[in-house]
Amino acid sequence: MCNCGHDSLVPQIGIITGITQETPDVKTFRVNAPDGGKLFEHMPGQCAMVCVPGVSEGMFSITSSPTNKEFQEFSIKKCGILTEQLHSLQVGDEVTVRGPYGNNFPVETEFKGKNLLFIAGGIGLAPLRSVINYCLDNRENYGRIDILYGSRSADDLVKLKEIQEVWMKAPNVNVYLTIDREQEGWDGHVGFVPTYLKEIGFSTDCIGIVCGPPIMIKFVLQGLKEMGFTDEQIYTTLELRMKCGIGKCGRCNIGSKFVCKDGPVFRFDQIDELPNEY
Amino acid sequence: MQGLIDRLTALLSDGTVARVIGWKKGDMAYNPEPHMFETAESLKDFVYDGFCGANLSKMMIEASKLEGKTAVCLKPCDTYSFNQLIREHRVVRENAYIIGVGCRGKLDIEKIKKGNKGITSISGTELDGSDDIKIETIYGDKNISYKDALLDRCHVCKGKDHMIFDEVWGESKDTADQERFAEVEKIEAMTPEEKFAFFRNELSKCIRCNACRNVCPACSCRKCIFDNTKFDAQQKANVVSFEERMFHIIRAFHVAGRCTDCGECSRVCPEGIPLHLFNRKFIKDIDKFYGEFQAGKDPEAQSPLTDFTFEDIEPGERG
Amino acid sequence: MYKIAIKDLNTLFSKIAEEQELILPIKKAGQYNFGVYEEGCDIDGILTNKTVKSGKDAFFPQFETLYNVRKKITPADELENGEEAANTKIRTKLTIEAEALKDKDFVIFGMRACDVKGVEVLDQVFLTDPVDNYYKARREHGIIVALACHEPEESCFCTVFGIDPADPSKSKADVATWIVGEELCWKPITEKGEALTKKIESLLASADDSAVDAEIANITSIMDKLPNTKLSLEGWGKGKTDEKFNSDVWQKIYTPCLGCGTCTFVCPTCQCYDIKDYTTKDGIQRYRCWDSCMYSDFTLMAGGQNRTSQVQRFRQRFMHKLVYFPDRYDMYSCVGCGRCVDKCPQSLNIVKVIKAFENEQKEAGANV
Amino acid sequence: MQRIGVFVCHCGTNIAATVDVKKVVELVRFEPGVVFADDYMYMCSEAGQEKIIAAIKEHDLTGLVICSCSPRMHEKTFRACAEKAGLNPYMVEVANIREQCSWIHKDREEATEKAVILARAAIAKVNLNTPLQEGESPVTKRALIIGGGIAGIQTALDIADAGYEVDIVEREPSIGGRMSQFDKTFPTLDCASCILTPKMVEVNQHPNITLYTYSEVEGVSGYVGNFDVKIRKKARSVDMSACTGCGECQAKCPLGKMGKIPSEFDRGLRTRPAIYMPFAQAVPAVPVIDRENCTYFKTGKCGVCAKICPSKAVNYEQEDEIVTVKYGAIVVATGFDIINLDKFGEYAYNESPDVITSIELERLMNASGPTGGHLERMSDHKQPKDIVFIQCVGSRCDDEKGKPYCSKVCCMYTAKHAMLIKDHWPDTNITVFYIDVRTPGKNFDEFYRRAVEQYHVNYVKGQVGKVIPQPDGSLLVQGVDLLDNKQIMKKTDMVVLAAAVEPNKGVRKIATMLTASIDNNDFLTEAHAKLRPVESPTAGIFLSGMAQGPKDIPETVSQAGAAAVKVVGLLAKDKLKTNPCTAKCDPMFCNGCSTCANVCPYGAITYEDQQVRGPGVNETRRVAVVNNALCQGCGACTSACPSGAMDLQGFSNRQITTEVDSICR
Repeated sequence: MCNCGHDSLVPQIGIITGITQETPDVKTFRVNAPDGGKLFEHMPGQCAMVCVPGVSEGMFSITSSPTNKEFQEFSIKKCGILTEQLHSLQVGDEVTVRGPYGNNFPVETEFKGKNLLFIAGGIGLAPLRSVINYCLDNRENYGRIDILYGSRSADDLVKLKEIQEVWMKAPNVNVYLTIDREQEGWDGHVGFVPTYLKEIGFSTDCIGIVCGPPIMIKFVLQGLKEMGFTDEQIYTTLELRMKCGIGKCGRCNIGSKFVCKDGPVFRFDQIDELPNEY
Repeated sequence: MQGLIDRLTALLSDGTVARVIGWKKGDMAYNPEPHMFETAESLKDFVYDGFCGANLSKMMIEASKLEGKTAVCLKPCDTYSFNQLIREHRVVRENAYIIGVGCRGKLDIEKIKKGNKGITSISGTELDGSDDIKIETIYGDKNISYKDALLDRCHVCKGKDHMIFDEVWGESKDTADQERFAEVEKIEAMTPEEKFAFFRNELSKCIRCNACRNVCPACSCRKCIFDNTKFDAQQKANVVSFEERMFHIIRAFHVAGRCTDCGECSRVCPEGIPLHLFNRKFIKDIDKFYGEFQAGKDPEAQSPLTDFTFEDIEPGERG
Repeated sequence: MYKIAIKDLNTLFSKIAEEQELILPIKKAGQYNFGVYEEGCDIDGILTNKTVKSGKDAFFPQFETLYNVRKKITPADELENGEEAANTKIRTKLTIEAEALKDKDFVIFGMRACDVKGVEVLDQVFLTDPVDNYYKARREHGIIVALACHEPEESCFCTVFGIDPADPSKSKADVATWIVGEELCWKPITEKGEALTKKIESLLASADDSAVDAEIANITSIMDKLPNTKLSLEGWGKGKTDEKFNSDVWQKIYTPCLGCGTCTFVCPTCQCYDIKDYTTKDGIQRYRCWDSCMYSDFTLMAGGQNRTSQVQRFRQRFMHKLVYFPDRYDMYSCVGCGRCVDKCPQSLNIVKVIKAFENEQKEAGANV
Repeated sequence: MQRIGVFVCHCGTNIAATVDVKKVVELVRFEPGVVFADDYMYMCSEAGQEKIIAAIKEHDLTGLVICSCSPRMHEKTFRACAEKAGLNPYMVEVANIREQCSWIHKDREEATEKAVILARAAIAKVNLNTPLQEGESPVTKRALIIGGGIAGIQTALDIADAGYEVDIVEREPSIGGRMSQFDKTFPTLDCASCILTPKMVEVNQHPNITLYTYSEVEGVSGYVGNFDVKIRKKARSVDMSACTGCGECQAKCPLGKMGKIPSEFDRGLRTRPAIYMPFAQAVPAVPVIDRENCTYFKTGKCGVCAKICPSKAVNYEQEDEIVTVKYGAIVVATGFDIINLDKFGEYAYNESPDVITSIELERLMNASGPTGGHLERMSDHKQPKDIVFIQCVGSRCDDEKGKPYCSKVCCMYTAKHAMLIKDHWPDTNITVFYIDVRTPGKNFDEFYRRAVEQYHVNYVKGQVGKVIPQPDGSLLVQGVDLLDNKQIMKKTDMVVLAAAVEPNKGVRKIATMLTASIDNNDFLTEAHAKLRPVESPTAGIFLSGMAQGPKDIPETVSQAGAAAVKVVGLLAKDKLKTNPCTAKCDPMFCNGCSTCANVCPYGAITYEDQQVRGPGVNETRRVAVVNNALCQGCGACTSACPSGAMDLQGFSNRQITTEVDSICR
């Protein structure tokens, strides 16, 4: 499951080789093994524990696609002690990383040959970006790709450059961007993601993949169901407090499932079976 | 006890109170649990006997936020804690209906269990019970005197009077038959090395379960600094043995001048650490340096450590 | 089957301790707890008294270092060729030194059948993929000498979970022992047990297997008389999540819970842990320590989720023991040792929880 | 993480001689957050500051650590310097490697190591610093002077002359204080009332000054620039506007003739009526009725004064009046009294009327005094031929009955008394027993020498052990002459005691209301003994005169002027910058227990019900609120708060523990 040597709890050293300021509070960190190359191989949707020694450790989804053979990326929003420390790091600084952990989006099974609809809000794009880029790099395996992405403001859209220069130009891909409130210099759509979703009115011949703040997920899910989507057609990725990442420390369980080990990717019909405690 | 249940039932029925905090019959002879009764019918499980040692005043922090009055059964020593909580604005007096329940000292099950395994029943522990209690075990029966099975804290009883109450039920008895500070003096008389060895031996048993803190009515912080990620004090285990001692010492400092000496910390410690000794040492010193002071005796009284007065000596002055 | 006079136990213990670490119940400041045997430690009464904590520490210690991170700060001008100094003048280089795994045998004496079952529960968690090597190393090097119960207490209810306190040879122990009169009967069960027995054979006398039969029969009959051994687990176990999770019984019974960790820390099967950093003079020590699902900060995230109320945390613990764990590993993670029954500051415990649900069912049945 | 610049100062050789400055620079360079480190000969100099500013700009610094002298010296300098470069001034920390390091260490290696440790602690702290903003509060342009003696009078006049309104609150019926009781003043021997009375009149007539005599301060709230003061104007029973000060009432008061009420002003050496002015030149020249003694108030009978008052000014119905006034600054000039001599039975003060205090002697020698200025013994009204002065009665006293300090004025006034007596009655034999004669002051020693050399006053170095009244009416003084090492037994006619001065008894209550600190002797404490001698540590409270410590008239007057300048400096501002290093409550963790409010010496903490929102919390609850203008940043609340909800901005718990951690590392 994980290719760590001594024990799954002992990390590797990762060196930060690039930092991009995405939005005022989101930075994307490029991480390499100290001697170059990637730390490990992963699948879209998987996570890793990133740690600033002496501060703390946190589970972050790997934003880069496995098809990227050079490095891994993590898009991280500043919201606590650890993320603040991460944001103060500079290129050349070292962190520790262990993983990859958890399951992945079924890109090689259920998704194959299907149309895909990605719906993301704010930093929720981070886990989906890995899937989107994976699908774009294996374009022939998937049908139509629709991406609906929204944020509080234009400044809070993560990876905007990549969206505009790569995703929008890719064949058979439609990108819909929206921001919550009117803003000078923004001539795109304005409105919340769930509302925009209904306005566009996607057909149900696809798989929905949703990630964003809990409140957005709730209303997107409602919207999709109204449109005729079934639970089996919708995927999301969950986040709970994690310490070990390997289903042992006892924190991130929902019923008998561990989000770190059995998740983080769940189909909504699986979530329905779990006790309501997330 | 039936009289008390009848009275509580009446209070609930006539709407004086919306609920009752008391003790619920356990599944064994000696394990009643603190409980919030919300219906008159549920009071059939109410119990009040020698094993109702728990200090219920802390439960009033949450209960006094609820709609309507809450009747709470407090023993004389519990009322000190309640007063202290009033002083710290942690309970609302108006939302409490205090039944000062009588007390003839509470029993230490650990003492009873010593040499009495497989207990199936214990009788004679009620307030109006006998001087001897009868213990039946699967290995045989035995009588021991009520007095010999008292919790240590009852031997230094603060007195039979309730400091605050709306009504009193039952007779109380001052069970003090030992010098309050005798234990502390014994430790004071030790050499520094002996003291260190004594506390190291005791505190090395600590499993950091936090029962002492969580049961303590003075430890009523919404978020204890030991649980707060804002500070680096947060520890669940002792990285170095220094810390296991620091937890209890820091806690003693935090409750200094506020601890009423209710003894719950020592009663609940699963490892039997005499934690009250720290607090009692503080109390003794406060008495000595600032004059006799009993926290919780009077919620209006000035407290020696947490009230600024202009008579306070400025640092660097003689005195 | 072997035997040794109880009065000679100290000789036996020091003989064992000569060759390997020996962990056994020790009386310290009035309490019985497992600890390392050393000359002169107080072993009075250890055969018949229940330890406060189970012996799980021997395999899963309350505190253990996982690894150390060393920081080396290198000035920019000393960086090797090609290394990027970025816009700072200095760079911090990290190295990780994993803590060595246990590599020496040790003996743990005096675990009861329930404690041994507890280790079996831990095995499910730590020895399944991905294996916890720290635990595994201790497990491989640990030799369990189990002791049959002699005076079961009223809080005991291990038989409810199919454990036989009278006959530890049925457990996963390496050696089973019994108190028979003034003697301790000793029976190796596994190869590890045989090897240990060989080392101490000179101190043992041989005995007949039937020597312990009467003791087993006696204990079994005592167990029958204990109040909690009749407990029914009906309605618990695999697949009962929905039914139990949504019950309103939790709300009715949780109130006295202090949210302390006593029950979890004395429990032989509780295995939740925290991973934390400790900054030392020359680096950062990463350690793991026991944690408790009863604590308010256990699952707390920056956003406030989840299990924010004590009733949710209370439910989690018992659901985990009696439903989630069976769901995942096909066995209960309660072994009926009764420690939580003895130690809960508020006299709340798993027995009362099971009984409360039983009563609820009875009342519901009566109302239908 | 911050980008920190560390600047290590040589301070000439002050630091560099003991600390290896270059080594400190090399070692701190690798501390977390440090991106630049340098040293310089004088960091506080123009050139040093330029260096700092340049580095801030070049290296994009977000925090500074200056390793130099005490922050008391130059923290302000370096903060201003940072501000010049666009950095928030509170991102600067000073590591004191001079007073706390180079000056107290001899070993170079040890000192260097300690300097590095101190720097590390400061670096660790700066890493957690956040920019702080100073707030603003308005200033009420009116000052209050508590006490109407020479100190209060002078302060009031100076402030009023600068154009600001001033109120004086005086407890007695008239202003004037102790000085008005004196006869002559040293070292010039001019008449006290001749120089004081004009000032009193000036105060009374000054358009910017309001007098509240026979009044007391009852309560103070607010903070610097914005005090609210409650003043109780005690009922005089005489209408101030109607009274002409004719004095008829005093003359006719039946109690005046009965001689039962001792005059406070004359220290009990004569009596006064129940309706009275303390002395002839009283300001205001309006009598008061002493209701405790007045027959009308005691029995409802008499009423003579009201009947004879030509202007119908007597009003028995008058009631105490309480006014509340806003002030920007308050000056405490409550003055002094002499100690009670009950504990000094050996001097027979309570036994013999001929043993008197110096202040009583002043009254006896004063032309308007009880004897019309004729020096006589109170026992037999005979003029004393032999007088013994005893110095240091209760001053410089090691035991509990006296005071540890020197009263400062006694040596001089005793010399004055001796010379005045000799001037009038040259054949009077005068002996002065002293411990030391202390005469530091302009023309002081010359003054004292005149007493010895010209007037032949007999100065005996030694203490008096006992004064024994003799049957013949004389006094036997038993003393010791330390220089000749012999016992002295001496008969004398009069003994004058130089009793120790002590702060006025009322000052404790006043200090409590003002949250101004007082020392063990009840003298008000200065913000800094040397550099801020006329300010209290409590902002907006100033000190004038004897309330701060023993001093003579010229010193009192100069201090009064200094206090006035400080007040004017404050009142001249339209807005005050408030110290941003104040306590702050995190409502998420606040228990609402009031412990912080109970320990706050400044009354800066109140409680209110607040909507608290946070992870898992959304409720209205009681939380502490800090008034930033009142908070002095003392930190008492932060250490008392059990849950760590109270934090001092700029000195947060985390910052302090981090500093400690880095020192212990």
